[in-house]
Amino acid sequence: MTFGTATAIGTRRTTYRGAIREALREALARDDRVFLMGEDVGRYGGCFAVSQGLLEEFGPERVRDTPLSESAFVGAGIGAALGGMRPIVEIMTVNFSLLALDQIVNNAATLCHMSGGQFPVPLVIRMTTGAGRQLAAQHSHSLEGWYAHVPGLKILTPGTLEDARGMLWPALEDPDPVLIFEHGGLYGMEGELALDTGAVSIDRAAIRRPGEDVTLIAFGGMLGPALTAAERLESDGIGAEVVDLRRLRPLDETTILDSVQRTRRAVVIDEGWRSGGISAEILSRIVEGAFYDLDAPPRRVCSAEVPMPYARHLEQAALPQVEGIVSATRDLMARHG
Amino acid sequence: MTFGTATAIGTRRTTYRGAIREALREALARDDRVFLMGEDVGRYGGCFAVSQGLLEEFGPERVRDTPLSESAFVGAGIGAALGGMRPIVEIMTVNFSLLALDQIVNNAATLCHMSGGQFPVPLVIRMTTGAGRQLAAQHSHSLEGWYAHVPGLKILTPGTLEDARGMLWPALEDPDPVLIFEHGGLYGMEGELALDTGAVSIDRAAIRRPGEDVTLIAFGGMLGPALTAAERLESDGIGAEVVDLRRLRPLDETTILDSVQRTRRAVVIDEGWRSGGISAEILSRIVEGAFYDLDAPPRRVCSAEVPMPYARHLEQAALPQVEGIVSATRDLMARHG
Amino acid sequence: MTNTSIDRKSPARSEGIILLEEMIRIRSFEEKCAELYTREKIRGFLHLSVGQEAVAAGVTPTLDARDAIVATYREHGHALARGISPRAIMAEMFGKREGCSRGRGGSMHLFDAATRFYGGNAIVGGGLPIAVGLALADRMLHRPQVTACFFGEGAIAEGVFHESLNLAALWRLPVLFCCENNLYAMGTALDRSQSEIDLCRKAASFKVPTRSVDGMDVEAVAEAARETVALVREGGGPHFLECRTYRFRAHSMFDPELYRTKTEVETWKRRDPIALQSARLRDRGEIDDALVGELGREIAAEIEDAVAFAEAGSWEPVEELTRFVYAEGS
Amino acid sequence: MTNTSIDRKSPARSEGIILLEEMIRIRSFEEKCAELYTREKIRGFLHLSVGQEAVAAGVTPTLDARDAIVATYREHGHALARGISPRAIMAEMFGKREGCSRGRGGSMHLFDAATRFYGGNAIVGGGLPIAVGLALADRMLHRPQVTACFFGEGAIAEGVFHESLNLAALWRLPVLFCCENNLYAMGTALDRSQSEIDLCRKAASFKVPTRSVDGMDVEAVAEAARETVALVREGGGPHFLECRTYRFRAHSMFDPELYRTKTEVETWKRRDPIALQSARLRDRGEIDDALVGELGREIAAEIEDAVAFAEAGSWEPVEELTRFVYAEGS
Ligand SMILES: Cc1ncc(C[n+]2csc(CCOP(=O)(O)OP(=O)(O)O)c2C)c(N)n1
Ligand SMILES: Cc1ncc(C[n+]2csc(CCOP(=O)(O)OP(=O)(O)O)c2C)c(N)n1
Ligand SMILES: [Mg+2]
Ligand SMILES: [Mg+2]
Repeated sequence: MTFGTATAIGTRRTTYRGAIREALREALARDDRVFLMGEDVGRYGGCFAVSQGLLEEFGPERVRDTPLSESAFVGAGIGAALGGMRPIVEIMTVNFSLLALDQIVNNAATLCHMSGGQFPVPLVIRMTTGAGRQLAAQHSHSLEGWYAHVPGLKILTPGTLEDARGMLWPALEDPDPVLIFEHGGLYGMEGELALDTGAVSIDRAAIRRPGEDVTLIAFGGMLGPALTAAERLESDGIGAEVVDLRRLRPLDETTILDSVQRTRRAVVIDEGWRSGGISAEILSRIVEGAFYDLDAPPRRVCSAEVPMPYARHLEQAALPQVEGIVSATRDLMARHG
Repeated sequence: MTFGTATAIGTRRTTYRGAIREALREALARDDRVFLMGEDVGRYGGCFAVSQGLLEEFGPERVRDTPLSESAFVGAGIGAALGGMRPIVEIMTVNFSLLALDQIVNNAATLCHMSGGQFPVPLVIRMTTGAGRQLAAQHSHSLEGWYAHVPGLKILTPGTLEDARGMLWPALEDPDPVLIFEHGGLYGMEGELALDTGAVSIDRAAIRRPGEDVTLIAFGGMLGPALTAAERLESDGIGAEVVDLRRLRPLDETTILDSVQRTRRAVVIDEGWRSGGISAEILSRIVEGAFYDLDAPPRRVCSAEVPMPYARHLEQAALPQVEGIVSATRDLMARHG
Repeated sequence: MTNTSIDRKSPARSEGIILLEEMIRIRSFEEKCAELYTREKIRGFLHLSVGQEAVAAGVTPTLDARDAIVATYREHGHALARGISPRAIMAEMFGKREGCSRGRGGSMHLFDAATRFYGGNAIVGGGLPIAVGLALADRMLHRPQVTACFFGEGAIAEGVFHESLNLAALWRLPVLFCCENNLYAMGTALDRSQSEIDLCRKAASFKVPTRSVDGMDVEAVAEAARETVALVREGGGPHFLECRTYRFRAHSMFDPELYRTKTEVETWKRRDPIALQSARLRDRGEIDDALVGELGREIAAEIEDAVAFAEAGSWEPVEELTRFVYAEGS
Repeated sequence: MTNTSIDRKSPARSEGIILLEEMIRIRSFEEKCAELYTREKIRGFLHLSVGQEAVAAGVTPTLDARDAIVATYREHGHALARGISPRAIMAEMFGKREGCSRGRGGSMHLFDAATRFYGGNAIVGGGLPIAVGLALADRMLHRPQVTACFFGEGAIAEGVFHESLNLAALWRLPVLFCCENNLYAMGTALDRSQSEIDLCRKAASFKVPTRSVDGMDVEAVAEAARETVALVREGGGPHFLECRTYRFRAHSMFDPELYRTKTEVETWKRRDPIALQSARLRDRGEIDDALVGELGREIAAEIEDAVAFAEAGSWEPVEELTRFVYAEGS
């Protein structure tokens, strides 16, 4: 596998949605074992229009509409993976993945180990995560950090167009179950992508913006707000480095610690709920690995601990905002060392 | 509600299992709205013999065997709670609760909020958690910390006979969904219980052993090992305070911070997996609340990140052990302040 | 209801007219919602039941006040027919504090304790076991109540449908399982989601008595529901009522409708339940243009009132964000 | 197999004898396991299939080597009948590295890639969608293979049973759903877990063809399985085969058996599949005391060999604890 490197052969305009669609199309074209399966991925064109056009291109065997049976079609994905295929299972929204959690946690995550290595499960599950679109308490969870607790799974959280385009292929090449969380608020995000952008490496976190004074750690839907906050902080004379975790399991602790050891201060931004979220794990890793390097206790900016309310002003109040990140960071900078 | 206080009116010998059974019996006798429902709670006598004899005493309407339908009978528990009953739903083992997770997270935890406070769900769900009995990867999870991530739920983890006996009643009086995690390895634990032991308060963590040098934080099945470790450390001249969390959501941060501010050092012991476990949350709370009081970075002693293997030596190697707690604590004490 | 309020169940009006009126109310309310959605007054997901009004309008009035209802995200009609005030519903869609869920639920999560309306559930199939539990509580408390549970045919593919029917049948609980078979689950046609498309056969495999009715004929729906609810209430155990209907509009506001033909939609529109009932009532001489005009004006006024109420409503203070995560005083 | 190895499928022996032999092997193996459990050589949960041997022995040999099997936690018989070596199985139960799952699975999680034995699943119903997926892979890869999925009647209450049957039927996938109806799920009798106790009717509600067979008659099971597997392989879509059987021993080693009477158990024991088949073969003149004695000795030796092998096995080094959490080289 070679990774697309952004050589200067030009760019094109695309969206996060379009980038994922392109990745799906490439995977389907490139490997006969790959197929896409889920509710309304075919005739409807995908709940969020991600897979639009793929049915026409690849036919109903490979772009496979399923009944409303999350447990069975995720389990069937596991079986098909065991049987030599490379299924991409789409779950419309992370909340519905709870109906398939038994299959994901009790089967996909355990089979390789339980069988003494005989039965790895090369399955990719994609799902939409996150809030911000007033979909209320049953369609707005951010559970990617929760899933990251489970050994046997790998968790990817694309927050950029490159990653939306490039993470699918390495996920398919991975012999283990990989869950890709696409943030619902990003599908419309537009930008330029190098013409030859293809697969990316999924091994490491990325420093999306260098800085010397503080490390802002984010991923997925919170990467944007973190970057915006970093810009605002710049005008205060605070140099914020922004680390994009990209993969929540396994975590790239090295990149996190390297950055924090340099900046000596960290703020973790997570759309998940605070208590027991992945933000807590990041804080713990920092404390375990860089306690003596810290000038102040690391901070968390997370969602309020509430099932997401519908009303816009309440939802926005529940979610981490740029202002909150900026003020938490300023506050942290004011702490003595 | 009055709480049983241990006045010196004598004690009796019982087990964790017996104490829970007694609590169930009391609840069924005391409140007509209470009923117990789950797989094999009746004729079989309970998978772990907890409910043995209750069917004979209270009849099949109130000790209700269900088919193997975790999602439906947990959902029915929610409905019955909404309809004015006080259901106690038993899920045999935490792993099977994953089949009902949609009902627990998408319904039980959200209904009160989604309905603007009109429909709180006074439901109690009991389940067995934990490893140590060679039940392998699909029967040995410790997911209580994971559940503690979810707003709308309350999470109890009895680790003593008193709590096994006393937590059920306040859970039933609580207007919100309360999940009680009974550690499978504790059912046989024997001890003395004051004759008049009844309901306990579930509001606060408990200091099970005072100490000045370090705080060991544990709960459920890990309380015993933590206490044993504390005794061993005593002989090294290390005074370990042992905090039993008792309730994982909401967390009693005050008791944790009070203790750590005194001892200036903490070790968290959790049978859950390390990454993203409740142990990470405790560490974060300590760092957020007592960073400047710490003499050294807090430590975690958790389960290895592996679906539980069957072989005894591997399972024991995966689980936190007294030796591991002792050595982590010693190591921590050797760190400079 | 203030000065614009209307005597909705005027005794002078026949049952047939009341059914028509309810359907028009639902239709008008939802058409207004669609308009308010494009004006961004209503946000999130909005699922309209246009074309399916005969189900909510026909079934709901056959229930008593003490009965319970569990519905889906496509539940405006059920909420209205149950008698939740259009004001409270509209305010909810606006996200206002005066909404029936205090603005926390939105279109998919209408709730009302007073009329025992248990939502508004946006997980397909998620409400079914809740209905079973409500009925269980009624049984254990010896209350002669019925729980009506509405769901789409798509939900039948979910395992929880089977678990719920089995549990209800095993314990003979008073649940009316009312399936609104509109032939599609989003873009998935019934025959691509079920190996057996005769849904009554599926229910019958749990020994649950079944009945299938033309869901475009509101009087037929009402009659079937009345008889079925009576059987359930008399201790006949759960019953399954299939209403064969059709959704005229998109699944939600984001649906390009690639999965069905315009012709198919047009064919079904010829069986518009409102048109059918109007024609029948005209044939019977129960209505004339004047009455139809009057109904329309009354309902329009009612809806304008609801919109004005919602507009004038207040925003829940942000400080109250985490209120109701746990019960008050817990 | 070393010097004690036996030609298990000796061509000289009739099919009837081979079926008998397999049942005796399973019975003897499991009786030994029970003994080893009390000696604490085997730990955890141990579920024996004593009484049900005709199912594993009858169905499994009707599959080809290229076919796949998905089973439950009560799967020793299926693993043995599939030809996984008794040594590897016994070593697994001892938790040894030489076990068929390297000691990580134990009794409930026997796996074997060589014979396409996909476990050993301890979540009731958990294996069903996996079987559907294996069959889907076969279909997409144009392999004329069958996946046999074994499960107890208790699993039929789980939603995933319905989802799986529907998916398999909808897509006409080559799955043999083999239900071992032993009348109890732990302590829950079938009629307290299902409103419809005719399980074939339940499967038929998915338009899946069904067949029910006396699960105590190994030749009847074998014949039914052979015919059904052929139909599945020929593209007839999924089939449901109910084997009516009974578990003679407790659910697991911790079961006080409060839920059934001794008389009921004794009545069923009169239909012991091993006794039935022995009697039949004697009637047919295919076996005599000498041959029965020979079979017994051969199998006893084989099992002793397996136990010795397991005893002599090694422990996976503790350093390898986290091996296989992810695939090697991933
Ligand atoms: C468990 C679950 N899976 C998927 C969805 C997304 N979804 C919302 S509505 C719907 C279609 C449901 O169809 P049906 O039950 O027939 O009801 P209808 O929309 O036709 O009224 C889907 C797939 C969901 N809300 N819940
Ligand atoms: C999802 C789930 N719920 C509960 C259990 C506990 N349990 C193990 S076996 C069993 C009974 C299963 O009965 P059946 O399917 O008839 O199989 P049998 O044991 O009779 O072979 C139960 C309840 C489980 N393993 N998985
Ligand atoms: Mg529909
Ligand atoms: Mg059984």
